[in-house]
Formats: sequence, C-alpha cells, structure tokens
Amino acid sequence: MENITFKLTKKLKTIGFVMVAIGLLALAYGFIAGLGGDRIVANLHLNSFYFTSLGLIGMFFVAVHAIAESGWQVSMQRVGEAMSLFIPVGGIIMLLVFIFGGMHHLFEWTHTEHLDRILLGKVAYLNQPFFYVRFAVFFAGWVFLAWMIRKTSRELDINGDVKYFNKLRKYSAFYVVFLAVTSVISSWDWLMSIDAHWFSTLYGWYVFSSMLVTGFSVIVIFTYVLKRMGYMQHVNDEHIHDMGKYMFGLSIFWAYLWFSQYMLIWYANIPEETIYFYERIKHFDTIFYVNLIVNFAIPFLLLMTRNSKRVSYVIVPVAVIIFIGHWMDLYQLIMPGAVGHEAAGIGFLEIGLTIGFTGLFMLVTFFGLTKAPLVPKNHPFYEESLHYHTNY
Amino acid sequence: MNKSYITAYYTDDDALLKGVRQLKEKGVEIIDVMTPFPVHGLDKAVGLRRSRLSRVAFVGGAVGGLIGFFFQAWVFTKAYPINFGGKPYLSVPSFMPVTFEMAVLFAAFSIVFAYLIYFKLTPGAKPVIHDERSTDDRFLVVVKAGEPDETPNIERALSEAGAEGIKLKA
Amino acid sequence: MEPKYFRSLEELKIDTRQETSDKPAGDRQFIFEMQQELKKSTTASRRDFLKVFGFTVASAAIASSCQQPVRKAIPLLIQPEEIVPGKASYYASTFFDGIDYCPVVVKVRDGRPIKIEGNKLSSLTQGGTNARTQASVLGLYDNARYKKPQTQASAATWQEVDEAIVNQLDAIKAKGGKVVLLTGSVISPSTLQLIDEFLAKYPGEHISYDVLSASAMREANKKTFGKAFIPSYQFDKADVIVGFDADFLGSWLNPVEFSKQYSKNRKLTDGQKKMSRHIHLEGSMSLTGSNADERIQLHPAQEKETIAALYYALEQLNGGGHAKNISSPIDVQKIAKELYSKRGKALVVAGSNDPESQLMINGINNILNSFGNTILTDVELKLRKADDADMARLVDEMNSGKVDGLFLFDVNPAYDYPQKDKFVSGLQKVGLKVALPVYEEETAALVDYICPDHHYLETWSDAEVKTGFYSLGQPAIRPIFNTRAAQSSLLKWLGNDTDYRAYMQAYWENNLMSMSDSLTFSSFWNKRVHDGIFESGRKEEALAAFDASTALAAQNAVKTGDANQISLVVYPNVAVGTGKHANNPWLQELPDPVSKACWDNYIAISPKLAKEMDLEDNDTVNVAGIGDLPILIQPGQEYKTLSVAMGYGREKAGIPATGVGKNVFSQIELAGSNKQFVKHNVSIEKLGGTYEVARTQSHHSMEGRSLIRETTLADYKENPISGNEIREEIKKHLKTLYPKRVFDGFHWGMAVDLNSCTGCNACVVACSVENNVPVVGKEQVIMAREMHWIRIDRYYNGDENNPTVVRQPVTCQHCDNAPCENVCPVAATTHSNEGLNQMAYNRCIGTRYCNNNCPYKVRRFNFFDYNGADAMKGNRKDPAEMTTDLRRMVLNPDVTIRAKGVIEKCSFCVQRIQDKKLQAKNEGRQLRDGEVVPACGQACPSEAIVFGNLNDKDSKISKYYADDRNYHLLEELHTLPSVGYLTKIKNTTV
Amino acid sequence: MYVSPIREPLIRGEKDYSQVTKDILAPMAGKPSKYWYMGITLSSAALFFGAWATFMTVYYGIGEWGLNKTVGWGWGITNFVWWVGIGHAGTFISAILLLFRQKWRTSINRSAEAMTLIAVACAGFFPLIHMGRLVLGFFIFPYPNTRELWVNFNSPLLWDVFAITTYLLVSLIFWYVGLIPDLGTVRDKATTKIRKAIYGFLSFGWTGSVKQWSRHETVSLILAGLAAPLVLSVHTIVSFDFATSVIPGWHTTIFPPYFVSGAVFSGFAMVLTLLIVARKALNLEEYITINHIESMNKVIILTGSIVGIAYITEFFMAWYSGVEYEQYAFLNRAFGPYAWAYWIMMTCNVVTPQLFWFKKIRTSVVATFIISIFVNIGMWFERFVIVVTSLHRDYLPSSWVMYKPSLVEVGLYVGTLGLFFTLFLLFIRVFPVIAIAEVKSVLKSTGSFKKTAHHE
Repeated sequence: MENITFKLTKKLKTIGFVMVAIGLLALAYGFIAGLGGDRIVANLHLNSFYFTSLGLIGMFFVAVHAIAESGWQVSMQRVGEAMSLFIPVGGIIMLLVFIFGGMHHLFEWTHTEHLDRILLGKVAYLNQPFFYVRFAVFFAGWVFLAWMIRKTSRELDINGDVKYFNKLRKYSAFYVVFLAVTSVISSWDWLMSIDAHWFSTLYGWYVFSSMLVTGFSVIVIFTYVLKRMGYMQHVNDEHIHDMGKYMFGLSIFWAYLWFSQYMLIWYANIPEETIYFYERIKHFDTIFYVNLIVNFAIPFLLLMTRNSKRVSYVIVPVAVIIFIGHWMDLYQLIMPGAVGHEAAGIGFLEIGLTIGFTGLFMLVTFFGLTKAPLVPKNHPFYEESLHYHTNY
Repeated sequence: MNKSYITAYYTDDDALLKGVRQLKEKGVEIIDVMTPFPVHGLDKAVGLRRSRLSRVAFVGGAVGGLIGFFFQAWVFTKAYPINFGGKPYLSVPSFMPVTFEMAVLFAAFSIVFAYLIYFKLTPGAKPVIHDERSTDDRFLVVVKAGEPDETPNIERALSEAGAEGIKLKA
Repeated sequence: MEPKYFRSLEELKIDTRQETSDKPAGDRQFIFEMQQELKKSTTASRRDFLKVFGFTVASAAIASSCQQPVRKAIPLLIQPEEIVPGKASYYASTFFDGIDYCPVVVKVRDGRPIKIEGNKLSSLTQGGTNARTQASVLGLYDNARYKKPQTQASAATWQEVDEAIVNQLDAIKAKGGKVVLLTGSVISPSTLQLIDEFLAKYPGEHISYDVLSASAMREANKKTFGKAFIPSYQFDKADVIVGFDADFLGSWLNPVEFSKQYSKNRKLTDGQKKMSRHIHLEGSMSLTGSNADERIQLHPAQEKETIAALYYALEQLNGGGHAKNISSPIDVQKIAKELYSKRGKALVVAGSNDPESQLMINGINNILNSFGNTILTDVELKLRKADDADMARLVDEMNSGKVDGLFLFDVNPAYDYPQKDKFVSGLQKVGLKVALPVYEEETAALVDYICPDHHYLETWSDAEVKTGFYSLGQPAIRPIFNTRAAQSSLLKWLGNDTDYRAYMQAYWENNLMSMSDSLTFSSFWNKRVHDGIFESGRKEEALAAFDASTALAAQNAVKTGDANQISLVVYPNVAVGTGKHANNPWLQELPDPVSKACWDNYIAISPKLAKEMDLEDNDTVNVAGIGDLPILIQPGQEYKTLSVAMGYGREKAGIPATGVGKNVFSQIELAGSNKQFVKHNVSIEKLGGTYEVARTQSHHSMEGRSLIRETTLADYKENPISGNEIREEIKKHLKTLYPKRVFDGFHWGMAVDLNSCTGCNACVVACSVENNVPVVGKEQVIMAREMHWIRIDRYYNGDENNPTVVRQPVTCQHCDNAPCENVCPVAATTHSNEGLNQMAYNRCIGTRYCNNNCPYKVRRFNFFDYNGADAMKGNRKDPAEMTTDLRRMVLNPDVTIRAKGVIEKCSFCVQRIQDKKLQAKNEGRQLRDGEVVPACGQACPSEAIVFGNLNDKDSKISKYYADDRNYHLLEELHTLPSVGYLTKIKNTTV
Repeated sequence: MYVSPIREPLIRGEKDYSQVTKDILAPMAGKPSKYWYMGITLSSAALFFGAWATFMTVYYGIGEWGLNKTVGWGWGITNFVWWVGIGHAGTFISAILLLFRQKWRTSINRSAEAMTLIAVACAGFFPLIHMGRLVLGFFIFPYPNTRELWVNFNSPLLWDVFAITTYLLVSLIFWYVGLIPDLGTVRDKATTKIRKAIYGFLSFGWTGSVKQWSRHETVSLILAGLAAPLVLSVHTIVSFDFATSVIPGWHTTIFPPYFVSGAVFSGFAMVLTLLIVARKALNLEEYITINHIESMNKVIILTGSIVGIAYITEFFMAWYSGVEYEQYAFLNRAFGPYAWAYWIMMTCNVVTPQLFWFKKIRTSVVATFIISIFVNIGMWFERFVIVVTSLHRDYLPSSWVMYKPSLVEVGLYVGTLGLFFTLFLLFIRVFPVIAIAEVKSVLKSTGSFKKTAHHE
C-alpha cells in the first residue's frame, strides 16, 4: 500500500534552498552589474506575479471542480491545495517590491508630477492609495478563501460527512466568483497599467487564460514528481489524460484570446491601441513570435493524439515548455513598458531569479503537501475517481 | 464450410458483458453483437482494435485548412491584388477565420463520410435484422455455429453464458 | 408646330432646314415617330429612355457631320468642326432671372445642356456661382414649362396669337389707351431699347417690379446724390464691414459678386496676415450674420435708432455736427470707433427698405469717406431698378380701369405681390392681358394670351449688370418647345420681322463696339460671344456733390422703436429665393444654411420666446394670420423676432412646388411707397397641432469634439498653429501596423478653407447636378435619407440664445486607410492607385456595412428606387418627379445612375479627373495643377475648396497641406483622409 | 461504472430499457393533441406575416425599414445575432458537455440540437434579407467569373458566410449521425408498413452491431472535438462584425469571448423555455428532471455572470481609455435616448439570472421558465443596444439620428419566430425528442435502478 502522507526529505529541501540561493545570487548580480532598477524591479514583479498566479490556479483547480461536481480530479486535489499556500508568500514579495521603490520603476502613472491629458483622466483609478487598497482586498480575499477551502477539505477528509462537502462547494463558489473578478482587475493593476496609456477590454481574460494553462501544467508536473517519488499511485493514466486535455484545450483557448485581441487591434488599426503591438513587434519581435510557437503550436501539435496525453515522456516535457512559455508571455507583457527595449534582456538576472522563485515555490508547495494525507480517502467522489476511466 | 450461425440474446448489458467474455474464453467465435446502446467495454471484450478514424479527421482538416489559406493568399497576392484600406495584400490575420472554418468543415465531413461509407450506412440500406428488439432492450449475440457436430456444444456454452432464446440459423 | 421635347440633333437639322415644317422627311421619319411615341407616355420606362438616349448619341453623329447644333453660336473653350458624341462642348452665357445675375458657361453633352459653371472671365463673379444658378439648368427641362402659345381658352398658334394681340394693340392706340409693360428689372440694354421702341409705337409706360425691392436705397440716393441708383459695393476693399440686416452673402443685391469680394479679403493662405472684420446686426439668423466675426442681436424695430445712434457717434468722432444724440439698445461707441479708425476702408450696409435708414447709412458712409473707396458711385449696379411706388400706382390705375393693355414679362404679381388680390381684381379690368412667361405661374393663368418665352439657355440675351460690365447669353440648345423669345415677340408685334438675335447684334454694333479696340464687328462679336463677357470700363457721369442735409434730417426725425412687440421678418432663403424657381426639386431639397431645413417654410423663433410660449419644434402656430405654420426654434434669433421665408406656397407651379409651404408675401407692407419686409406688432398664437419640418441635421452641438477648429486672428498671428495644437499631439501618436502605401503618379487630395466657406450651398447643388444625385422628397429627408454627396455640417457654440456658428463641408474623405473598404464582403469599394476611394455600383449588394463603418457617415444608401433604375416595375419612389423623360435629360451621361439597394458617395468627380487626364494625354503633356476641379470646388463663390495632386510638391493643394492651419477630420483614427481642413479664424481684434 | 452515492439520479421512476423506448417514442405515435394544432396554427400565422414583410422588403426596398443614412443596421442584424446566439446551445450541450462528460446532457441534447439547427436557419435569413440587392447575393461566394473578380477576405461579413454555413452543415451531420441509431429503433418499433419504410430509409440501415457502436462513439467524440471550437468560432466571427470596426461601442477586444458566453447564455435560456413546455406536453418529466433544469440554470448563472462582468469591464474601460468618443458612446448607452433598452438589458441579463444562486429558485420550474423568458428578452436587447445605440450617435454629431423600426421589420422578426416554432413542432412529431440510446447507456449508472446494479 502506498504511503499517503508526504515527507519533505532532506534532499528536496537542499535542492529547494540551492535554487533559492541562485535566485538571491542573480538578484545580487543584478545590483552589482548595475542592470538598472527598472529591470531588477520588473523581474521581481514578473516572478512574484507569475508564481502567485500559479498558487491561485492551484486552488482554482480544486474549487471549480468542486462546484462542477466532477469526481475524477479528486485524486489530485491535494496538489492544488498545496500550491495555494504560495499566495501569501508571493503577495508579500510583491508588496515589498512595491513599497521599496518598485512603484516608480514599474508604473509611469505614479509620476504624478508630469502626467499628460490621458493619464490625468485616469487618476481617479490609477493613484497609489487606491492601488494599495485594491491590493489588500485581493490578497485578503484569496488567502482567506483558500485557507477556508483547505480547512474544510481537511475536515471532510477526517469524517466524510456530506455537509462538509456542501460547505466545500460553498467556499469554492465564493472563491471562483471572487477570483473571476479580482484576477481581471489585478491584471489591470499590476500589468496593464504598466503601459498606462494603453487599454484593452480583453486583457484580463487573456492573462487569466495564461495563468490557467500554466497552473494546470504545473499540477501535472508536481503529480508526476510525486508519482516518481512513490506517492499518489492512485493517479492513473486516465487522470493524466484529462489533465492533458486541459493543457491542450487551454493552450488553444489562450491562442484564441491572443488572436482575438491581436486581430481586432490590427484590423481597426487605431493608434491608441496599435502602439502596444507596434512596440512588441518592432523591438521584441523574437519573443513575440516565439511566444506563439511555444504556447500554441507545440502543445497543439504534441498533445493532439490520445497517447501523447497519456505517456509521461510527452506530457511532462510539454508541461515544462508551457511553464517556460508563459513566463515568456508574461515577460513580453511587462518588459516593453516597464524596462523598454534598450534596457530589457534575458540574462543571468532573469534566469537565476526565476530559478530562485521556482525553488521557493517548490518548497512552499511541498511543505503544504506534508500538511494533509495525499489521498482524500473520505471525499465522496474519491471512489469514483479511482474507478474513473475513459476509452477516449 | 458451414455458413449457419446461432443467435441468442441477453436482457441485461452487464450479463452480456460477462457472457461474451466467457464465450471468448471458451473460444466460441462471435460474429457480431447487436445492442440497443453502446455497452461500455464490449468492444474490448470482443477484441476490436482502436479506431483509426481520428487520422481521417486530421488529414481532412489539414487539407481543408491548407486549401483555405492558400486560396485566399493566391487571390490577394496573385490573382487580383486589391488595396483594401491600406491592409497588406497578404493580410494573414484576415485569412484565419476562413482557414479555420474550412479545416473544420473538411475534417467533419471526411470523418462522417468515412464512417458511413465504411459501414455502408446509406439512405435506404437494407440490413439483416436478426431480432427487432435488438434496438430496444435485447442484447443480441451472433456466433458461428461451426461444424454441425460442434453446434450443440456451442449452444450449451451460450446458455451457460446466460444467453436466452438461442436459435440456430442457416 | 406641335410642341415636342428636344431629343436629338437630328431634329435640329430638321428645324434649321425649314422652320415651318413639322414633318421630317426620309430617314428622319423614324426618329420623329420615336418622338411621337414618347410624347404619348410622359412616364416612359427606363428602357425607352435608354433607347432614345442611344438615338440621341447615334443621331448626333449623323447630324454633326453636316451642321452645328446652334446657329452661329461659338463655343467657349473649343471650336469643334463638329460635335463629337460623348464629348462635351461649352458655351458662354448669362444667367439672370430678375434677382440673381451670374455669367456662366454651359456644358453641353450630345446637344443637351447638363451643367452650369461660373464664367471665370467675368471680373465680377470670377467663376463663382450660387445655388440657384447651379440649379437653373433643370429649369430648362421643367415639366411645368409652357410648351406653346395659348389663349386663355385654348391652345393656339403664334400666328393667331400675334394677329389678335396686334389688332388689340392697334385698337388701344386708336382710342389713345394706355399700354403698360410690366417687367422685372431689365438689365438687357438691347431689350430696354426695344421696350422704348415698343412704347414709342404703342403709348404707355414701362414699369419695373421687383419682388426683392431696393427702392428705398434708390430713393435715398436720389436725395443725397440727386440720382436714383444703386452704387457698386467693394467688400474686398473694406477692412471693417458693418451690416444692418443685409444678407449680402445670401440674397442682398448681388451675392455671388459680394461673396467673392468678401472671401478675398478674409483669406489667410499664401502669407496674408490680415483679414477684414465683419460686424453684423440683425434680428433673424441669416447666412451672412452667421459668418460675421461679431454678430449682434438687434430687434428690427430698433434698427433705425441704432443706425441713428451710430450716425451720431461717428459725427462726434468726426468733430461734431447736428445729429441728435439718440439712445440705442446696444452700445455703438465701440463700433463707431472701429469704423472711424478705418475711414476710407470701412463699409456700412443696410438691408432695410426704409428710406430714412438708407439716408442715414449714406450719411454714415459719407462720414467714413466710403464713397469712391468702398462704394463706387460712378459704377451703377443695374439690378433692383424698380420703385415700389410705380407698381402701387399701376395697381391703382388698373383697378380704376386706366390701363388698357398689360404685358407681363418676367413677373408673377398674382403670386408675389403683397396685395395680390388687389392686383388680380385690377387685372380683370385690363382689356388686353398678355403674359410672356417661361414656367406655369399664377399670373399667366389669368391673362388672355400666353406667349411663352424661351428658357435662358435657349435664347440670345445681353446684360449690363453694372455700368460698363456687359455680358452675353447665347442659346446652348434649340428651343425644346414651341416657344419664342419675349423680345422676338415684342419685335413681331412692332411689325419688325428681324429676330431678336439680329436686333441685339445691331445694338451691340451701334452702341458697344466703339468701346472696344476691335476693328471689325465680326472680330468684336466673335470674341464677345466666345467670352460671354465685355467689360468696357465705361463709367457713369459724375454725380452732384453729396448732400448730407437729407441724411441729417432723417437722423433727427428718428423715433425709438418698441422692442417688446413681436416683429416678423420675411426673407428669401438661398434655395427657392422669391419662389421663381420653387419648382426646382434640387432647390426644394437644399437645406437652409442655418436651420438645415428644406421642403417647407416655417416660423423661426427664438429659444427664449419658444420657452415662454412653451412651443417645441414643429408645433404649429398662427402668426399675423398666415395661419398654420410650424415653428422652428432658431438659436441666435432675437428674442422677439420671428422670421419666415418667402417663395413658398405656390399654387400653379407644377410638381413639386405646388402646395409646398405657405405664401407669406401678404405680410410685406407698403409703408409709404416702399415695401417693408419687416412687419411689426404681429400676433402669434399656438394652434396645438404639429407639422414636421424636414431637416438634414438634428443635432447641433459639437459635443466639445475638435471637429471644427477655430482661433482668433490675434492668436493666429502669435502662433499659426493656434486652434490646431492638438494635431501635434495626434501626429506624435500615429503608429500603424500596416506597410506604408506609396501612390506613384497621382495622389488626389482636397482641402477646405473653413475661413472662406460661407455655407452658401452652391457646392451641394453643383454636386447633385454633376453626379446625378437623386432627389428623395420630404418624407425621406424626415427619415434622414437625403442623398447629398457633400453636406455642410453646421454647429452652434455657446449660449443657445446667442450662439456662434461654425460650418464644415463634409464629403467622402477618401481615406488611405479607409475603414469602409475593409468590410465590404464583395470588394465593391476599394482603393485606387491614385488614392481614390472607389465605389463599383454594379458590384454592390447593399449590406450597408461600409456605411456603418464610416466614421464620417458620408456614404448614402438607395433605400428605394429613386430614379427608375430598378429592374422591377411599379416600385419607383419619385415624389419630386425627377424621373420624367424631360427632367431626365439633365442627367450627366458620364455618371452611372445608381440602382435601388446600392451605396453611393462622393467620387472626387472621378469622371472629371479621367476627362482631364485624357485631354492632357492627347495633348501629350502633364496635367497642370488646378486643371482638375471637382464640381463642388468649381461652384464655390469663395474658392474655399482646393483640389489637386498631393504628389506634386508645388501644387496649391500641397501648399495648403503644408499650412500650419491644416488638419484632418478624426485624424487620431489613422484613417489617413485625403481631405484637409484649414482652421477657421475669427477676427475679434478691435 | 461506479457512481458516487450522493449523486441524484438523472432519470426518475423505475424503468427498464423497453420502458425508455416506449416513453420517448410516445409523442410520435397517434394523433397530435389539440395544443399541438393550436401551436402550429399560431406559428404558421406568424410565418405568413413574415412572408408579407419579406415581399415588401424585396419589392420596394430596404426603405420599408426604419433605417437611415446613419443607422445602417437595425432590427435585421439584431435578430440575426440573437438567433445565432440561440443556435449555440445545442452544439454546446452536445459537444462541450460531451467532452466534459456531463451525463445529464443525454436527455436534452437531441432537442437542443434540433433547436440549434432551426435557430441557425432563422439567423441565416437576416443577412440575406438585409441586403439591398438580394438577387445579387451570390456575389459573396468566391466563384470564378469572367471579371476574374473574387471576394474580400478581409470582410467579417464574408467570414460570417463561411462560419454560418460550416456551422449549419456540421451541426446538421452531428445531429443526424446521433439520430441514426434512434431512427433504427423507430424503424424496428414501427407498426405501419409505411412508417417502417420511411424510417428504414432514414435509419441508413442501422443494426447496432458492436463495431458500429464503437466507431459511432469515436465519430461523435471527434465531431464534438471539432464542434466545440466551431461553436466558439461562429459567435466570435459574428462579434468580429462589430469589433473589427472603428465605431465606439463596437470596437472592443472583449467582444469575442463575451459574445460566445452571451450566446450560450441565451441558447440555454431558449432551450429551457422550450423544454419546460415540452417535458410537460410530452410528459417526459421523468427524463428531463428538475436536476437537468438545475444544471442548465447553473450554466446560465455562469455565462450570465461572465456577460455581466463583460458589460462592466466595457463600461469601465470606456472611461479608463480616456477616449472621448468611447466615453460618450457608453454614457449615451446608459443615459441617452435609448437608455430604456440598456436598462432592460441590464435587468434581464445581469440581475435576474443571479437569482439562480438560490437553490429554491434554481429548482423551481415556474421561476426558471419566467427567468428564461427574461433572458431571451434581455439578450435580444443586448444586441439591439450594441447595434443601434452605437451607430445612432458615433463620431460626427451632425449625423446623429434616431432609429425606430417599421412594421415590416417587426414582421420579419415575428416571421422567423413563426418559422422557428413551426419547425420545432414538426420536429417533435417526426423525430424522437430525446436520444434514446444515450439515455439507455446512462440509465444504469444514473438511472433509478442503479441501487440493484453493481460493478465488478
């Protein structure tokens, strides 16, 4: 019988801390090499947002299936729960970055002394106090609801009473609704307002779709790692297969939103909108096109067939590619506005820092996994999830 | 070689599944199984290979998409280049919708027609219907009667496998 | 001879062979039958029309080989040995309808005049036109023309009519009776001589009658200069212009000439840094007032005292005098100072027909030393010759039976005389009543003999509009109907058989040739006919010295008026004017430059008064017993001033004029001996009904958008970009994701100088004529479906009770990144390699998507079958009867007729572009700048519209585009329009 | 296949397979009820009204509508988008719910798909009739011609042509392929010779052999996989009709996903409206149970909320953009002359569906019926608001006008409603309204004799 409680081994700890160390090293390098405040801040911002969003999606994975009353994913929901532990961590880092001078580096609109006609019109929304208020509300909501869901799910595990299940569904509903709204607004705050003049109604959903596909890929990665470590044997190909379908579908969905936004702006060709793509195509052309290949073409082609979604040597690499790809997507969302094409670049700072955050994220998640048995034995759908299988 | 065969039916799909597996073990040659609805796992039980229809769809879709895209490209760059509101002649984003629709259309039609043609499912086709209830609530098994001397064993095997209404047909 | 439509040159040939024959022989038989057949059905189908049209061209070819279309007429631009089918020829002529005067060039295609253009050789109008001149060509094909001579009872032949008239004339002469020639102002010198001859033979008198009378001015001048005349005004010489209710850009005296002068002194292109300053005082909101730098509301009842006050103020500045100090409702000191500071360069004009006012104005101009500078007294303006007293006297005499013979030429008193009933009753008492009208009209319907006159495009004519400024008119087509030039009629009745052309020629030979340097008459004559213009430089003999005493007397006599009573102003609008052309659908559908209303007259009322009486637009009221007219709330209207347009309410004018609007001439009073166009103490009562007035614009605020950019002269001098600053910002942000398109060869562009555009609407009509734009009728206009390809947007700024007005002609902007082109599924609208936004009508399936996606909303959709081009029968929508065979002759064969369900729009007159390109090609040369002129630009009297090739860096258009004032409409959308606008500049500097 | 005990059964009442067959085939047998006759009379009357309006439009011209120089699209395109939207539910249910393996879809997908087909047909009518020159409509097809002229592939209207056609065809074959086995059942259950002949013809010689079934499932699944993105693409392209333009209120990037969810939203509402009546009239309450209704209501909350968020996003962005035209367009929507339409839209689409958060309302047939009607109305007004209020006041105030529909336009709309109900009424007479085989396949696991069932 597989052991159902996860132990954070020494080996894992060391790997994690080494990675974090690399991150700190990269940060230090950034300062020493004088890569400029803009670039350093932008990278910290990028990563803290990126991994926070992974945490959010981890919980979203649990919540959305709970309200959809689907059963199969139960086998993996611990991973999601654990990932959500990173939300507060990411939040704190982000906050520190903002407080310690990050704002001015990131956001043009914080330079209230010289704002043009357009930006003056936005002051009612784009001003620091209100910005921090929103920040607080977002994280308060996320952390609280995530915590409640984890708690209930734990209770449900101890005694499989349906009333806990209903409670779980209630909190999940709250979480999903709250996230649906806040993810959009936060993306305006933390990403869109970097190009303060520019606007796009689709933006929030575009960012969310990017978060979604990455989050699910990361769940797959974690599940695979755990299986390799001998845990979660109850997760079979069928479950992985469904995750594969998610990755496949969501990659297409992301591409769909990307296209919708690009198409409409390209077609109408109204300067106040085109400036956004103009910048990226002109100065960030490589990453602009690579972004499409990595995040659409590769998952689309590799995950099309049935088998590829079931065999780990296809789906896991693809998951990793998606993980890197959407980091790049985020990069080209942030850098042109925050750093500008002269200063921006991908070097030791970027890579090292990202490794650092990855390590931190791993540690937090693994720590979270130790908190509860990996197998939600008493979940009403657990049994279903075990017998779950599909012939397509 | 003996052309005759035996039909028998089950009234429950789980029973059918069990029966079919038994018959397989006993080496009874199952010609076909008629069910009112797709019985889960039955295809594996009778030993069907996985379908290759998905490849048909893929090829169809690819062809459709390529035709769609290159036709548009040809029209706008070679056949009759026109300046529409200053858009480039090869205005790729504009081509996407039609390309996509063509791909879907071709894929869908190719797979459906492949299916219908493979099974000769055509308007007014006249199939052999062994038992009219097999589209209602009967799960019909058709097995080879084998040589006349084996037939009784097979019939026994069937009834052991829980089948009812065993009939020998020439 | 039977009346018949002119259909082909072949026919001309018939006529020229034997005047009397009405049966052509031989191969012409067929054409003749065709005519007969078509006469049967006036509403012949489109197919028939095409058949005939085909014939026109075909037979033109045959005919042209042997004979010119019009006897001895000499075309202006080219002198063809023969008419080339499909190639237009141009004839110089003169448009004069008793009110408007304009030397023109007539474009004739395949024997049909189809377009009127201004004659650039005239130093007065310099190629300018106005709406009515542009529209006049359709008059030629008016369904309601008199087609043959007739007695009251029935049709007749010329012979019968002539005999009868001559007999009666002799009878009258025998008994020593009196014959009266009642005419409009006659400016034709030869005709005047003819009239004298006529009266010499048949004793009586010649009485001029003007609907828009200036008799007060003549009277005033008589007093101050000892001669009743109208001087010539020089708005281009004036640096300060003060107008008292004188709509000199729209209807006062000679608007086309004045528009030219006015705009000339207000252009800031090519370096000029000064412009005239125009202050306008008026009660109602006129075209001129809306263009003024400063418009001051003045209750008509207080106009006189204000003028008097100004007189006094100026006299004071001039070192005192005997004028009495009179209080005026508005402070005239400022105005006076301005005027005085510009003595010799100032001009004060008043529209009033009140002698005292005009006397004071003369006095004022005298102080300002205007005479000889901004007002020339040695060059008379020969329009508006009538003295209202004469007409009044005539009417009395008629009623008392003192008049035995009355010849009505170019007048319609039974419609437009203030006391028309009195006139009509008098008319009954006249023994011999003869009318020489062109169109069906109220008066002619009451006479014994109708001797239809030619349309001006069918006859010879001459004119001396100003002393020494002669112009000629020549037939551009053979008479369509069995009509005869009025003058020829007179000659006939004089027993003189020479026709009018010969008579006129003789006159020119004897009286005018001497003023030229030509040696032989033929050379003199040929040049004049070719140019259409003869400016001899003749001057009137000097006048008696200015007698200020009369002016002073008038000033002293002035009493203050009451501004609390309501006054009604009766004015002519720029469209139908006095109603003479009311039956011209183009004019009926032409929106008023200020109110944007058409197809009706209405009571314009001030917002304040409307609120008080709680009236809303379209509520019906009864003003001064006119009865049942809708109101239109007119921002800028003086609180207690109402105004209503004359020229409506025709009773016998044909379709569409008959029954449109109400006749308000009865409101004009004969105070003293001058018609007063303002009526005081009128009552107004709300009737409670509503009647919708058709308007082409329903939203009047610019909503703070920088669509029309304006600035003041002072700021402009400071910084040429002022008013246009935002353009810099916009240009900074102009980024595109598309590859740059280069237009090698031509790249057509247009620029509009908003400072010059007065909003006179000439361009709108010109465009309709040139491009066969359908007339859709009142209901369709109400449904916002008018088809005009060019419109003049008009916005009010500021307080609704006294707003400023800005205007902007908007037509297709021919964007190089046109949103409309992208969305047409069938590629019916595309971009040409010369930067034109093209419409392929026969490819259009009418999704209207392009129209939705056009930010300028300049595309027009054929909601119905407006012009009979539809394949299905019986579904035509033609309330104005524009599609009768006769009116269809005005169609421009170079421009496709658009079918039902098709989108249409401005094409930058591509047919003209192609024509000129071809011409240049044939002559093996490059196109010259300014050679291609679209119809709108050509019609414009103030040269506001410039067109040309943007690739040619020296072209005028390129200079305009380089100007700091230039901007594009909605440029921030990156549509890259090919139409530029130059900021409007107001001269508020004192 | 194991099912968690806490799940409610999808099919009520003790049933065996033949019972299912009987129940579902019942409505096709015997004489139609008098309600059916009333319905068909009413709807065909509406159909004739539409025929008159069509004649007026084609003969006299688009002038018979209320459109003008500024507002080039009115009710016509509003109806088009509305119908297309409704036409999304069927394929969404069959395709996307199939992919997500939502078993409850089996009882409703058949009729939903039929409704889809009819709705799309109704939708397709409007782009045709709104052409000024219908007879030349064929110009929009890229066919070789002597002028060597092709079409403009930049035009969203052209994309529509491809999208709608593809969608109609694919939905059709999807629907029919699913229908074949049931037609087989009908054939074998047929009592009269003639019925046997007809359904024998229609059922393509179905036998239900194991291989047929197995491949049938594969085909259905792949079709579903194709139809799912197709559904998205269709309304996405419809949204492009507006979003690609430069008109404030039309040009906004959120349109594609927001139109899609709006479409599903309205589609489900219409399905509910129809089925709530149908299940009663055809007494299929045991198949289309309150759980089905509840599940659909959940989809309605989801999509409705998405639409709501989109509305608010749009409004906020209009302000945030700092573009005066955008700002005015949305103020004009909410407070301009057409504000009433905007607030109807808001109430019906954003407020009322939120009531479904309460289980009581979510599981009440009456409440659901009423709210579904509300949503239908609201979604019609959404399209009206988008089409008309954006157009009637765009960039140049000089061209601002009002638009009001003419009787002919109303006639065309009523006409399509007539067509819709006529065809649906005919459908329930000739085809099984519920996918018999599919219900049977889930009967054991989710039906009401699952307690006896056990799995090895």
